[in-house]
Amino acid sequence: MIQLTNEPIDHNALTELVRRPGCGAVVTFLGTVRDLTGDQVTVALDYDAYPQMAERKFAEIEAEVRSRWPVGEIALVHRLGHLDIGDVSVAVAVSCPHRHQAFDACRFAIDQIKELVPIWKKENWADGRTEWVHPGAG
Amino acid sequence: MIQLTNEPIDHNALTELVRRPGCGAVVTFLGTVRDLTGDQVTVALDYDAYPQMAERKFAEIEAEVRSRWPVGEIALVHRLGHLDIGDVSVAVAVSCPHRHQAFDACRFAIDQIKELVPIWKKENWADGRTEWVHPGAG
Amino acid sequence: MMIAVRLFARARDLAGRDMLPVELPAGATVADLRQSIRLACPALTDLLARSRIAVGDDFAEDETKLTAGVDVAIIPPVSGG
Amino acid sequence: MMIAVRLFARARDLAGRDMLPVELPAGATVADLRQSIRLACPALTDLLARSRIAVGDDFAEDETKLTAGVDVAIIPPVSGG
Repeated sequence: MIQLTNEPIDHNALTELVRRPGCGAVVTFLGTVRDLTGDQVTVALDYDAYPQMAERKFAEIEAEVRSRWPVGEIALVHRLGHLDIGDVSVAVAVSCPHRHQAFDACRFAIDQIKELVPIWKKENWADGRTEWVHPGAG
Repeated sequence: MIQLTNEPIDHNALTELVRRPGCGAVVTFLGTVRDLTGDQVTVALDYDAYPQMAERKFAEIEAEVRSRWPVGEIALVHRLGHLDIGDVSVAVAVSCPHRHQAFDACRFAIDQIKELVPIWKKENWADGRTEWVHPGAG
Repeated sequence: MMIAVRLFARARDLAGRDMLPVELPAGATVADLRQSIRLACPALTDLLARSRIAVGDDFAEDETKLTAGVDVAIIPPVSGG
Repeated sequence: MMIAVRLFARARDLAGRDMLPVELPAGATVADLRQSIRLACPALTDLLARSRIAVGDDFAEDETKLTAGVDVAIIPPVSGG
């Protein structure tokens, strides 16, 4: 299950969605908006995406996770738009028969999301400046 | 936060409990009752514990996790008594500033729980037999 | 001194009770306790050999000395989670 | 052929628009597109150098050939999650 949404992420629904009688382990990851980045104070984030490509990349990541681990169900959801401190920006929930599979699968999925999916965040600093985050250089 | 309970585990409440503005990552693990163990069909589990020692071991695990990772909050809950297929037997929720910390901390905590805490499960097999599970030999 | 050994899971089923009273001399160790448990309840012998003993709600070694009134339990291999 | 290059995040801010039209000869590659983008909008030069180009909603190589009507976008280093 893959979704880009402008609404708050109902992470509990995602966790419930992936539970399966044949899967003894569920791992749910939530990325939330942090108030500090290094020593800079963030007051909010704005997320932008290239939607159809982002959905394609999500689908590729889901397929790759399913090819590597015996996944019962997996949910990948990213929120877009304006987020306040503490809001959930991304959620990944995975069920597998055994716990180490579920941990590895969930971690791989979020690592891949952060590497491959065309989504960008704009920091809204406490001093009023804003800055798109493009890792790797200034 | 540590709890042994005979009631269903409200895992959503635990995930919410550990969220912190300074922590950009929350990882929640749920152990659920699987319908198959190898090729044997389970219909239910009963969990027994040595309560005061289990709580002591939970507290030691929490302290160890906090000493190794920058934990915002951590919740360790194990259910006891009679559980049906799909029920949540154990939940671990952890928040940390960064995601790899939260994954490592959550995984370490559940690994330690399964190694050190005096809790035992009894399989209720489909043919009516029951069997206490004591890993390591018949 | 009288030590009341708490029994859980299969140990409780094998002994048919949740507490096994064992009489030990002052200064007895966990190793002495193991021997007395085997004598008091031979059905526990095999499981006991692969169980740990808890004294005062923590895992103890065979050299650990017992004192009157302390909590003692047989901890068969655990299977929580 | 006319290629409409989609711009996101800082690329959109630098160009002051969300779509940059670029005229290219038939058979042009992504490498040709990069050169044309720099000429059409020099402000994008630095960010473009560390961005990937998407063609048909997937990452493309410099050798990838462009065709009329295909979706093309500049993908600056991503920061989702």
